[in-house]
Amino acid sequence: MSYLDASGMTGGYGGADILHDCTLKVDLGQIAVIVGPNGAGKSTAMKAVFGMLNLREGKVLFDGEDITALSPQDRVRKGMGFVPQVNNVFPTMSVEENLEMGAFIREDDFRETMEQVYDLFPILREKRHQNAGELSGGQRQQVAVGRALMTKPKLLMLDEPTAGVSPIVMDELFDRIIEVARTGISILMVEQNARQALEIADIGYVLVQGANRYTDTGAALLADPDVRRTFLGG
Amino acid sequence: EDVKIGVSLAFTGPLESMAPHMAAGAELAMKEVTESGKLLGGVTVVPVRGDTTCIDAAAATATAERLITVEGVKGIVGGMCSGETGAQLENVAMPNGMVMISPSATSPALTSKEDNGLFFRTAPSDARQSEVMADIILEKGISSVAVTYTNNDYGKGLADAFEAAYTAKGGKVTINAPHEDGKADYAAEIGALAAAGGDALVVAGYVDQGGSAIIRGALDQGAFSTFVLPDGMVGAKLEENFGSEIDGSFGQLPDSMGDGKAKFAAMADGFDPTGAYSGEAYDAAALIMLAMQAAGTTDANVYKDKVMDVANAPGEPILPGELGKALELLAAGQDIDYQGASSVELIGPGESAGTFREIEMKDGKVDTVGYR
Amino acid sequence: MSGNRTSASQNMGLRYTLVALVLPALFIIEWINGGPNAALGILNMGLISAILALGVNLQWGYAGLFNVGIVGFIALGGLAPVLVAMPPTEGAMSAGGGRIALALLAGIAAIALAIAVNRKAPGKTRIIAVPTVLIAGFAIFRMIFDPGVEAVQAINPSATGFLGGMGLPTLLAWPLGAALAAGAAWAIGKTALGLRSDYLAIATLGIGEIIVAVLKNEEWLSRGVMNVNGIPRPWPVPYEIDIQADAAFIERAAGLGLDPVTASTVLVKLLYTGLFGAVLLALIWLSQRALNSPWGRMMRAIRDNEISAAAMGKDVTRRHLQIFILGSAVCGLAGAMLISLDGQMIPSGYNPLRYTFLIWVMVIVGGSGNNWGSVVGGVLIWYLWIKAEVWGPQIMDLVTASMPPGDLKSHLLDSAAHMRLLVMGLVLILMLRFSPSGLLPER
Amino acid sequence: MIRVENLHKHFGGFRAVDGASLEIATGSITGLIGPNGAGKSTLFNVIAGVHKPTSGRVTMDGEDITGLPPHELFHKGLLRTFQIAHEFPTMTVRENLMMVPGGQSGETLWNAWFNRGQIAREEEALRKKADEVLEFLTITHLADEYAGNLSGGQKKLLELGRTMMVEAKIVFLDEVGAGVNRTLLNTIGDAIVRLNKERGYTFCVIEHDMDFIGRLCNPVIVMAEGKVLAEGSPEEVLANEAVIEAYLGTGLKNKIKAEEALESQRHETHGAQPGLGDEAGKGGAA
Amino acid sequence: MDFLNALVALTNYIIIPASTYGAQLALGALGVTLIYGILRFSNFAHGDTMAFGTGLAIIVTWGLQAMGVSLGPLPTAMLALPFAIAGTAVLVLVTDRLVYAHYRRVKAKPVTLVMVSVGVMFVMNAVTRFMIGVDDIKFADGARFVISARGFKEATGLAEPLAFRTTQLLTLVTAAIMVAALFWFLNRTRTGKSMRAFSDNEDLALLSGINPNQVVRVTWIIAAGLAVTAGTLYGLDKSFKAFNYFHLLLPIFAAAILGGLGSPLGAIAGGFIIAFSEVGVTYAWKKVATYMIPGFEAEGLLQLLSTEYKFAVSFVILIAVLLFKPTGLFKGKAV
Ligand SMILES: Nc1ncnc2c1ncn2[C@@H]1O[C@H](COP(=O)(O)OP(=O)(O)OP(=O)(O)O)[C@@H](O)[C@H]1O
Ligand SMILES: Nc1ncnc2c1ncn2[C@@H]1O[C@H](COP(=O)(O)OP(=O)(O)OP(=O)(O)O)[C@@H](O)[C@H]1O
Ligand SMILES: CC(C)C[C@H](N)C(=O)O
Ligand SMILES: [Mg+2]
Ligand SMILES: [Mg+2]
Repeated sequence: MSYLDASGMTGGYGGADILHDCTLKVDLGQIAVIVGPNGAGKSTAMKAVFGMLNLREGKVLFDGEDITALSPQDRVRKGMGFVPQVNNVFPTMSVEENLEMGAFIREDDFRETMEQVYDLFPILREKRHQNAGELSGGQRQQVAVGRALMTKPKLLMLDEPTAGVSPIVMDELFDRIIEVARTGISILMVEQNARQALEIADIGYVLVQGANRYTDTGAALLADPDVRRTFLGG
Repeated sequence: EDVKIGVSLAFTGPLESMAPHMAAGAELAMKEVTESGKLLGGVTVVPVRGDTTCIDAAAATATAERLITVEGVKGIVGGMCSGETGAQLENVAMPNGMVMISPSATSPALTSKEDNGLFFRTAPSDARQSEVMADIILEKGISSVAVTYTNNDYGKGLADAFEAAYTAKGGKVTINAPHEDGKADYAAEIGALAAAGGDALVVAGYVDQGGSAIIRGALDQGAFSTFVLPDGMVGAKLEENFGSEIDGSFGQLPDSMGDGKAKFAAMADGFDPTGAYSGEAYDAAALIMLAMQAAGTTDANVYKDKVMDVANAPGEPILPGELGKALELLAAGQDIDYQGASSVELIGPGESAGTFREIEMKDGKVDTVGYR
Repeated sequence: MSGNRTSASQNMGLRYTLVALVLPALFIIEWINGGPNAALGILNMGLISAILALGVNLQWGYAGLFNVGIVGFIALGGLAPVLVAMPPTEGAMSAGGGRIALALLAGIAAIALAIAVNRKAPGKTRIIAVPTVLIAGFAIFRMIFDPGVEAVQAINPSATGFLGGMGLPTLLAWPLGAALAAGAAWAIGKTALGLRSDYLAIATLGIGEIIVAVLKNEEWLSRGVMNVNGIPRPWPVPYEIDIQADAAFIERAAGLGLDPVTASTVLVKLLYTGLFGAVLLALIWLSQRALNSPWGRMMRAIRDNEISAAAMGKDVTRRHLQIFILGSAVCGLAGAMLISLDGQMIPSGYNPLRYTFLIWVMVIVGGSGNNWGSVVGGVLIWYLWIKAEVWGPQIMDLVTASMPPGDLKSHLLDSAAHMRLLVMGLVLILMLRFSPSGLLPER
Repeated sequence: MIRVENLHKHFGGFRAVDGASLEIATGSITGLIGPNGAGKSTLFNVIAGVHKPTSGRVTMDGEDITGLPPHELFHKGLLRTFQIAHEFPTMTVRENLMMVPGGQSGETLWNAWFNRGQIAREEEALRKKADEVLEFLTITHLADEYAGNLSGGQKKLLELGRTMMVEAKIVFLDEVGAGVNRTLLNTIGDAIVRLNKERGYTFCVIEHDMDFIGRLCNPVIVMAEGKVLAEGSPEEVLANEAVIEAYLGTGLKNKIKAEEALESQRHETHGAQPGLGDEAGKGGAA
Repeated sequence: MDFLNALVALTNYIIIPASTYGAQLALGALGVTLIYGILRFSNFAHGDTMAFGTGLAIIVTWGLQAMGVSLGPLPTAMLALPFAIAGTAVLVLVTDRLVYAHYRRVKAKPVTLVMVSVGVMFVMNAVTRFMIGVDDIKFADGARFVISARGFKEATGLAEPLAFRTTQLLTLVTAAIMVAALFWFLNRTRTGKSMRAFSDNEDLALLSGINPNQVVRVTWIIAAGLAVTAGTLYGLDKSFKAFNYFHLLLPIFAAAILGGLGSPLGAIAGGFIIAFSEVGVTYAWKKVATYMIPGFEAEGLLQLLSTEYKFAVSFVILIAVLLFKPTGLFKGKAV
């Protein structure tokens, strides 16, 4: 059984279903990437995995345990971390406080992790006392990822972490994600910079209209001309 | 058979603490009459309370409307504040031909209001109190005072009339400034009053409202030590709040000599008979029922003409607790002169002529000096 | 998605049907239990409340302006019947009226001058020049103004003591009430509309308080706390006692099997109902048309996202001002209507709880953004406000009925009057609980 | 068309834009790139009237437009999209589009009350136009959905769609591509080219996707720390050492990608015109 | 000498009363601003929460007095305070559970919550009156004065009196302590920071493992503490009257807004500005001027504006400030 095993997820925001029998699995230390057109339900699927959506059907297993009924904050305590696509910083708190909040559930000394985040995103060190709401779009994105890393999660879920970040930062981010995965952390992320993402992905999911369309290794998906043309921009 | 009488007072709102004692007074009279079993051959008088809020004319109107059309009351004790009383009178009582006797609306403006002979009050107009107050102050040899009044028609009417009377008689008013009741803080008012100065401070307000707060501040900050206290300020609260701190302060209130007050006080059960206008409310209710008896009907359009008759001489004087006797006399066709708790004497368009009790604070108690 | 929308619209249909059934039913029950007078009395105030709610909805529901100074506009509207319909106070105009007018002109001139100086004067001199102009202007204003006021207030203070009105028909006061409120809204809007949400709210709250304070303390204008009584009724409403004395009327009433008192009081109320109903219908028609047009769409866009609306070429400031003026004018109109129903103007009665927050409750309970919602909220909440007065003590009686007599029981019975607020509060909470976006939500 | 002279925008002590001068030529598709926090969005906001500049001047066709409010700029033909989508959440997608055109006669109250006939005619035309735009963006099925319920990328499309509702002279696009599916982004790129060629729109585009920039833009302006760092054709700029260091990075993946893109652009300009209704355009909806 | 007299008059009639009033407003505004900042609505029931808590404090005080417990020169009510806070905290927590929690769940608009709080206000209003009635209640005991007017005159020989009440001193000291404690709590402690995080972005707070229920609970408890303390101090200094607490609400809101909603520092600044403007602008300068300028005999009162308009003054200042700083002095929030 996979480390994260969300299977048969069906549900939506109260109206018609957005997700239809959607399944996502990640193994320990794996990187899983979800791609798909806008509005396919990628973010919705992520929220569903994180318990921010009421599922009509399907269940979520994490480390072998059924967590379908747990609240998001309980899932955090179980070792899941999530960076949402939008509204992913605390705007009137300083960068440093944002990171501290990421470490909210940690009882140990998190200063070292914070240093690591600052090393990863040097601009954040510079702006550590500025409110996150006053940052540029890309800087915020860095804060958001940094916050999630602070949790030291066992499963890190990222909804379009590279949207709006400059190429140099994006490269580093991808490198870092590989590094993180190597330490045994599972990664589940949604990406529109799909080609780079699939390059580093162990497994890729193509979601269309709330359902799994293709599932394969990242390399295989990249090699599939159909997938390339319709979902990866040729 | 039941006869309902409305008790239309401000149970909620800024005067909510005065209303219960007034209502209790009115209901005491009704209970007395019912128990005597002599009104119109033994009807039961049932009080129906209505809330006028004191400040919301529309709500007061709706209340009066309900009392008359839904409850079917045959007379109303009320309203409480002058403004709201005018609204009930004009919009409901007059069109429906209902008698209203207010125990406490004292605005001089109500004197000249057209009322079809339906409106009476057992409290005197403020026009007279101001004269009396000016006299008392001058007799004490105080020739310069500061005045603060509660900013409503009662306070302003009283303060303005007082200023006119006092100045005409040779006194000097250093400042005549309002205070709003129920406000959070009176530091600004006290500062202004203190700066203006004067030998005494006239507080034309309410004792359980801003009036007390002003005295408290003025006293603590050493701005004034003598206070002149008109009707709204004289109540149990005054002794409770200040005790001997304001010894030497003095004032007056519509009230009468005689046993009425004492008898009323003795009858009171579960409320404060010295509460402002409590006795007046008893009298208002009594007058309605006595007039009914005199007219032999509960039809307001008929008994309205009897109110003045039962209230004034000639006839047998009636005190609180003697309503049974009065009903008997009336039934026998005899005249009565209702005195009640507040020495009722209705003049002109049906308002109390007003005797005033002069008081002084001595050893922390309200002490009666005399009547005028 | 589509399934979602149809079920929502079915839901709406149901809500409308329910409301359309319940409101008349309440009216009929009231009529049966309390007679026509009580029912019509509540209805008339309900109609005025509906108009007020409509005005607030215009500002909040359409444009997201959080105006909590409603009481001020209602009060200003209420001043109109005094100015229009009261007879002029004899001698007041010659005694001090001229001076007062002159003083007001001088005041306006001073403000205009200050604004001009502020625009023209170079940098630093401005800091000195503007306050100088203002202070000097204020001093001159007071010098002309005070004697005039004193002279006016000296005229028979217990009965008049103010300028009086123009002795014109009361109906003319309605548009004037709207105009007064609109004028004030213009001035306020020009300064304060840059503020957002709760900041605008408190600013308008303050302005409302200031307007009421002026009406309460400027006796030459409104008799202040001394109140203005006997404001004539609007055409065609007669006085009950007059028609009760009219033989022809008594006869016709008798023909209908009614006694003259009931007939006259009901007739008067019905006439008011007709007047208020006509105004309400006209306003509803205008509001609905406006809302369902590109204008309404633009307003909603502005409400949703000002920055984006501005980037899409909409002049947010001007539109805000426009709707602020319109909504306030509606409140002013209702204020004037209210005073012509009451027949008197009691400035100290304008307290924010009753004239601002209760109106807001009407709008929100009705469903903000929906004109019909406002009407329903207005009528219903007014009904509850009045009924809570009766229900409160009744409930208390019920509660205490089974209690043994004693201190607690008598204490509770004595406090029965406060059940009014308790009931009102509970009803409000319950209604919002089951319908958080109002009885008739926007969509 | 747009000329920015020595523009400064300071937040407190922080100089977000620090003396930038640049020019956007009429008819061009100018790219604006630079590291996060370089001041690109701030520059846009100042030009578009959202922020008042601390100092400096902005002119449009020689006319001084410094500090004009956004709604006036709109009527001068200057449109912009937001980096973080600013939709009208309680209005449907179609309404979001229909509200855009200025000077609708139904926007005055008088007409709204008493001139329904004319309004109905105008609305009909607007509706048609809105539906065309929706179709073009491949989100026709969302026409009646509330804009607040759209997915992140869909909101971006709507942002772009609004600029297509009117005849704009110059359109500022702040990262239209972020979060948009690459296939669809290609379509958007084609649309931009087409609007530029056929309707004569001038574009200024902020984007971090070098693929996109390389394919579309000429010239490209690079900002860093509030100033203009470099300017020139994509080839020049992408080869610039300073730009590589500050922005592209030595990961080289991007550089390679950019070169590939340049290659393909060269092909395309010789080859067929990208069209609206072609294969790629439909891809996004799948 | 005259200069001293002028100074004493100013202190006695402006500085001391306005600071006390300012501190009372500030404490009230802190509660309002906290709830606004974290739960994101303007809580109209705050005034009545203050009234309820004070009522409770009074009842406990009576009990303590009956048992013969006293605090010496300090009012017994200070001992009753913890009990009253606990009781009020229970009340507001129950209210939250029964009422507000639902609206948070359905993500109701802030204005709906405001209206709900109006409903709660009505209910609490009645509950308070059931509990303690409508009367004016004086419950201050202990020493009345730190410096009494007469004592001061005798001691200094000055013509002007100066009074400083125990309750005033108590108000100022307690306010200072509470404010400092709140600052420390919000900016330094984990729970405090998690509350700010929650106020910033509720969803993200969940994703950081912050327990929303705990944040809400703590917020209400602190708000109850502030409300009861403010209400009791106010009641000690003036007197208790249920009705007055609604009116206290308006200046409290004005203070919170003036300082910037959600900003504790702003609430404090706002409270003092409102208090000083009310008292200062309407002060009659006659006395002070007579002392300061020898030989000067004032005709009028030298009053800038009469006290009728004191409320207007503070609002004009409020609006003027907002025109330059649209979200208050300390950059408040806006929902
Ligand atoms: N309101 C503000 N207050 C203070 N600093 C601000 C404010 N807005 C932006 N900044 C700062 O200005 C700088 C430029 O921000 P801007 O949004 O213009 O960057 P950008 O070039 O658009 O970056 P990105 O590519 O990440 O969107 C950033 O460092 C940011 O922190
Ligand atoms: N809060 C919501 N309420 C109702 N519908 C929603 C809501 N959020 C999203 N949707 C709808 O659900 C569908 C899937 O949205 P989702 O955000 O999951 O897409 P996505 O795959 O993440 O797209 P993108 O790449 O654009 O972010 C869309 O059609 C959208 O309109
Ligand atoms: C209850 C009373 C004190 C009312 C007051 N006499 C008035 O006329 O308003
Ligand atoms: Mg998404
Ligand atoms: Mg940007």
